[in-house]
Amino acid sequence: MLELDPIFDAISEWLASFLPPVVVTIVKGFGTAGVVLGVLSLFVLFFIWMERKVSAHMQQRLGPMRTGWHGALQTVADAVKLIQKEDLVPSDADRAVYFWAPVVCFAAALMAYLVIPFGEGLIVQDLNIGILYVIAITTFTVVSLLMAGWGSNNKWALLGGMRSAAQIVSYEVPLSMSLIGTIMIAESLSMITIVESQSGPFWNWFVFRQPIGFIVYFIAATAEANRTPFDIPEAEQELVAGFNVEYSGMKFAMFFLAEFINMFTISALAVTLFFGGWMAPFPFLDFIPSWIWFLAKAFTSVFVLMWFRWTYPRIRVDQLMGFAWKFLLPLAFLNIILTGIGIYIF
Amino acid sequence: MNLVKQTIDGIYNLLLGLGVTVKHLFKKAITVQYPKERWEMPERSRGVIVLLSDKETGKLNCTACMLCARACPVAAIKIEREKNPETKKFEPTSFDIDTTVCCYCGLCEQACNFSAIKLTGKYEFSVYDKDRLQYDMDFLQEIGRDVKYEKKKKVAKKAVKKAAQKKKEDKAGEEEKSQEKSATKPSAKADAAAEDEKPADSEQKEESKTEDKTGDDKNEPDSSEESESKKE
Amino acid sequence: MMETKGLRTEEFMVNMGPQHPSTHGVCKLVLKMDGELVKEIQPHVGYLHRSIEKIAENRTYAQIVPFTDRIDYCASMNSNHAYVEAVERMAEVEVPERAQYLRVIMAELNRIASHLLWLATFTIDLGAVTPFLYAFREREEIMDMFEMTCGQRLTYNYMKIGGVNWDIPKEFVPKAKQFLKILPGKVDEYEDLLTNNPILLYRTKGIGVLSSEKAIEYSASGPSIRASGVRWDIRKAEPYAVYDKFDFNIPVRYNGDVWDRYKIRLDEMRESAKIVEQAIDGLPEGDIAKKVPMTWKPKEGEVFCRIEAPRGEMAYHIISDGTNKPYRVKIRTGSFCNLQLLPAIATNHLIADLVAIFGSLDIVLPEVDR
Amino acid sequence: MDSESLLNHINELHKDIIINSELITDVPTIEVKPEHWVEVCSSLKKDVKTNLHSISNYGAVDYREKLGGFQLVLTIFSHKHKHRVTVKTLVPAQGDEEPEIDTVTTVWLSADWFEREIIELFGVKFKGHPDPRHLMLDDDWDEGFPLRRGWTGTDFIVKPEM
Repeated sequence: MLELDPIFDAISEWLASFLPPVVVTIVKGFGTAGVVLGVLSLFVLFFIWMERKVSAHMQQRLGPMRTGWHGALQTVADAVKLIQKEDLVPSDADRAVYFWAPVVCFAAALMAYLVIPFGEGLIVQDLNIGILYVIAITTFTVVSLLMAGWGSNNKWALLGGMRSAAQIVSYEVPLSMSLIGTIMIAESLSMITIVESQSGPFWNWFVFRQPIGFIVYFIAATAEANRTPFDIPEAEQELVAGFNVEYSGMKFAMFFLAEFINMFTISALAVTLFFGGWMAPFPFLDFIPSWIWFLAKAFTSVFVLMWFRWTYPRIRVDQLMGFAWKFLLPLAFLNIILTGIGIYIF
Repeated sequence: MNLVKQTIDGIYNLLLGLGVTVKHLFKKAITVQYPKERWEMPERSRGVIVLLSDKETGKLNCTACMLCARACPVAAIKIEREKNPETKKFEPTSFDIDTTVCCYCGLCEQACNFSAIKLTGKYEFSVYDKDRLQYDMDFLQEIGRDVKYEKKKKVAKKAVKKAAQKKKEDKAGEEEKSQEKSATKPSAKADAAAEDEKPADSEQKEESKTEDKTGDDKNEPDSSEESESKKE
Repeated sequence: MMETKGLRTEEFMVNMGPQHPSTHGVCKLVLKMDGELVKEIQPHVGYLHRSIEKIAENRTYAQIVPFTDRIDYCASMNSNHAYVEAVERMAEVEVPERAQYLRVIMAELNRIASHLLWLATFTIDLGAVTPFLYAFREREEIMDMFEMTCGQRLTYNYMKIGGVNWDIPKEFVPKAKQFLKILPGKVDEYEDLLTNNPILLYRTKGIGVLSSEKAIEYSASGPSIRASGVRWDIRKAEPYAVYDKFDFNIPVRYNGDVWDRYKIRLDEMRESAKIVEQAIDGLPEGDIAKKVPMTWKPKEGEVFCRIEAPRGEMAYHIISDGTNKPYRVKIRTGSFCNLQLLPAIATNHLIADLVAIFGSLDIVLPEVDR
Repeated sequence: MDSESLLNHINELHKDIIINSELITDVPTIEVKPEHWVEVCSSLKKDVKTNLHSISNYGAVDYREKLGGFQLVLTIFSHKHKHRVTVKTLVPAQGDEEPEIDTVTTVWLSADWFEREIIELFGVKFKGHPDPRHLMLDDDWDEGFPLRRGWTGTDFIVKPEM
C-alpha cells in the first residue's frame, strides 16, 4: 500500500530538527500542495489527450497522431505553445479582475482535492466536514467566471459570465440536496467515513441505495463543471466562447485546465460518495492497490462525461434553469424523504 | 402519467443517442493521415494546370491558337505568339497562367484541340511567395513533363465516328470528352498501383480510347469556331 | 430603457458576426438585446458580394457556367442546372435525354450532399459536434462520385449548354447504388442520435414558428416553406428537365418550427435518394451533349426559368440581345428571401434560439450576396 | 388556368392600363406604365383568379440606350394556382438620372430586399420604401451604380476581348 503520510512525517521531523515549527507547517503545506498539483497535472494532461481521442474515435477520426505514441505528447506540445503565446489584454479591460479570474478559477478547482481520498490513507487532510468543504470550494468557480466575464469588457464574455452565475447558483442547490441522502446513511460528513461505510461487496455501494441521489448528483455536477450538454457559459455557437473569449496564452490554459480538474473532481466525488471510493467490488480483489480501484472508477466516470459531451446537443439557458428548479430539486427532496423512510424502517 | 411517459421516452432516446456514439467508438477511422497517406486522385481530377509537350521531340504541343485564352472565363491565360518562318506556323513565345485568378473550371482544356493544356491530378501547389503562382511557359512545361496523356487525334475523324456509332449499339457508350485515360497520380506509390491495374483493364482502355475520339468530335464546334475566328 | 429604483437595466447592441461561428459564413446580425432576449435583428449582408450579375454581362454564355458554381457552393450542380436550363429554354436548344438524366442524378445527389452539410452545421449550432462528422462522412461519398465524374469536389462546372461536360465513368453506377443502399440506414442513424432526443426537442419544438401566411408573404421557398404547410415544389409544380418521369413525394409538415424544418430535410434526403435510384435505373443510352459552339449567339430573347434548389427557388432571368454575351442576368436565390424573413420569426427569442433558427433556415451567404 | 387564358384574364382586368402583353416562354408577360405600377401589382395580388401572392423574382434592366429607361421586371406567382406572371414597367431615365417610382413593398413584404438591391445597384429610387439603405454595398459607397451598363469603378476590370 502506498502511504504518503509516513514519508511526509519523516520529512517534517527532519525539518523540525533545525527549523521553527511555523516554518515546518508552511513547508509541509506547500509540499503536499506540490504533490497534489503534480499528480493532478499529470491526470489533466491525460484527460485532455483522452478527450481528444474519445471524441475523435466517436466521430470516426483518429485525433492527434503525430506527437508521441498516438499523439500522447500533444497536450504537452499545446501547453508549451500556450506558454509561449503573447498574453493579450483588451485595452478597456478591468485589468486586476481580468488578471485574477483564471487564478481564482484554478485555485478553486485545486483546493477541492484537499479532502478527496485517492486510496486507503491517500488523503491530504481528512476533514470532518469533507463534503461541505468540497461543495463550498467548488462554488468559487462562479466567482472566477463572473470576474472573467466582467473583466474582459466584452459583451459576449459578460453574457457568458452571467449565464455561469445563474447556472452554478441554480445547480448548487440540487447538488447539495442530492448528497444529503448519502450523508444520512453514512452519518458523517467525512469522506473517509463515507467510503468506509460502503465497504464489502459492490452492492453495498451507495449508488444502489441512493439511485435517485446519484442521478441528481451526476446531472447537477455535470452542470457545475460546465460540461456539455450544460456548457452554456461557453456555448461556442452562441456566445463565441463565452467568458473566456478574450483570454489567450497561459490565462486561457488555466481556465482550460480548471475545467478538466473540475471534471475529475466531480468524478472523484461521485466515486467516493456513490461507488465505494477505493473499495474493490469484491473483497477478494483487495490485493489490487486501492488507488488503482479509485482511479479506474474515476476514469470510467470521466469517460461517461466525455461520452455525454460528444453525443448531446446543448440545452438552452432558460430550460437549464427550469430543469434544475422544477425537476432536479423536487427529485432531490423526494430522495431525502425516501431515505428518511428507509432509515426509519431498517 | 404523461410526464412519466415523457421522462421514460426521453431517457430511452438519450440512451439511443449514447448507443450510436459508442458504436462508432469501435469503428475504423475514415480519415486519412494526410502527408503520410495520400488519396489516389481520380483521373479526371482538375488540379494544377500544365502544358504538355511531345514525348519524342520534347517540344510543346501548343500551337498558340489562343483558343484556351479565349475560353478562359477569368482571363488567366496570356499568350504571345510568333510565326515560325520555317514552318509558317504559330509558336507561343510566352504562355503565362495567373493561377491566383484561375478557377480550375477546365474550359481551356475542353477548348484545346492539340492536347496542349491539361488540368492534372496534382494538388499541392501552395507556395510561400504569391509571385510564384504566376506560372510561365517553362514552368508549365516542366511540371507537365511527367504527365501521361493521349494525344487527341483529329485525323480520320469521320471513320472513327462511324466505328464508334456501331460500337455504341452493342455497348454502353462511355464517351468522355477531352479526357486522357492515364492521368497523373499524386505519388510514385500511387503510380505503381496504377501500373499494377493496367493489365487488368487494358482491354477496356482500348475500347474507351476509340470512344474517346467520339468525345473528341464533340469538340468539333470548337474547332469550327476556331476557323471562324481565323476568318474574323 | 427601463428604469427602476436603484436597479437599472439597459438594452444593448451586439454585433453577431461577420465572424461568428454560427452565422455560416460572413453575415452580420446587429442584435438589440435585453439580456439574453433578442429584441431586434438587422441582417447585414454583402460581405461576399462578387457581383456575378455584372461579371456575367461581359462573359460568353459558356463562360458563365463556372461562375454559377460559386453562387451556392453547397449545391453547385443545382445552380449549374438552373443556368443551363434557362439558357436552353431561351434559345430552344434540345438536350439529349441521357444528359437530362445525368443532370437529374447529379442535382439530386447534390441536394443530398447539401442537406447533409446543412445537418452537419445545424447540429453544431445546437452544440452537438459528433453528427457533424457523421454527415460529412456520407457527404464525402457524394463528393467522391462527383470528383470521379467531373474532377472537382466543390465547383463542378459539370453542365454545359446543350448537355453535360462528361459522361459518368464506369465505377460511378456501382458506387452510387452502394451509396443509395446505405444512405437510408445512415439517415436513420442521425434520427436515432437526434430526432427524438429530448434536448433537441426542447431546443427546436415550437421555436421560430413560420406560419404559412408569413411564409407566403415573405416569398419563402424550399424546405422552409414546405415545413410551414405549403405543398410547393417546383419539381412537381413546373417540372423541368425530366422530373416528371420520376415518382417521388414532397414531404410537407405543418408546424413551421425549427424541428419541422429539420425533419423535412431528412425526409427530403430519402426522397432524393429515390429519384437518383430511379434515374440510374432508367438512364438511357445516347449522346451526352448537343453541339453548341463555345461562342454561340442565341437569338434575341428573354427567359425566366426557375428550379428547385436545396435552399429553395433558384431562378435565372436572362436577357439576350443577340450577341454572344447576355445583356442581363438576374439571379434569384432561395437564401436571399429566406434570410429576409429571419427578423420576422426570430425576434423575441433567446439568442440560443436565434442560432437554431438561423441554422434551420439553411442560409448560404454567397447565395444571398451572389 | 393555362397561360393563355390567364393572360386574357389579366388583359381584361386592366384593359386600359396594359400597354403590351405577350407570352414569353409560356409565361404571361404584361407591361404597364410606371404610374399604374403599384395599382396593377396590388390588384394582381388581390384578384381571386390570379391571386399572385409571392414574388419569384424582382429585378431591373438597364435599357437606357434602347428604350430610354430602366425596366423593372417583377415575376410573381401563386402557390395555389401554380401559375406565374411577369409584370414589367419602364422607368424613364437618361444619363446619370436617378428616376423614382412607387414601391411595391406595400403589396409584398418580400419586395423589400429586392428593391434595396435595385436602389443601390441601378440607382432607381423607390418612393415610400421603408428602409432604403444599401444592402450589398458599403454604406459609404460613392462609385455610382455598378449594374448600370458601362459603369466603371476603381477596381473594376472589364475582361479583355481576345
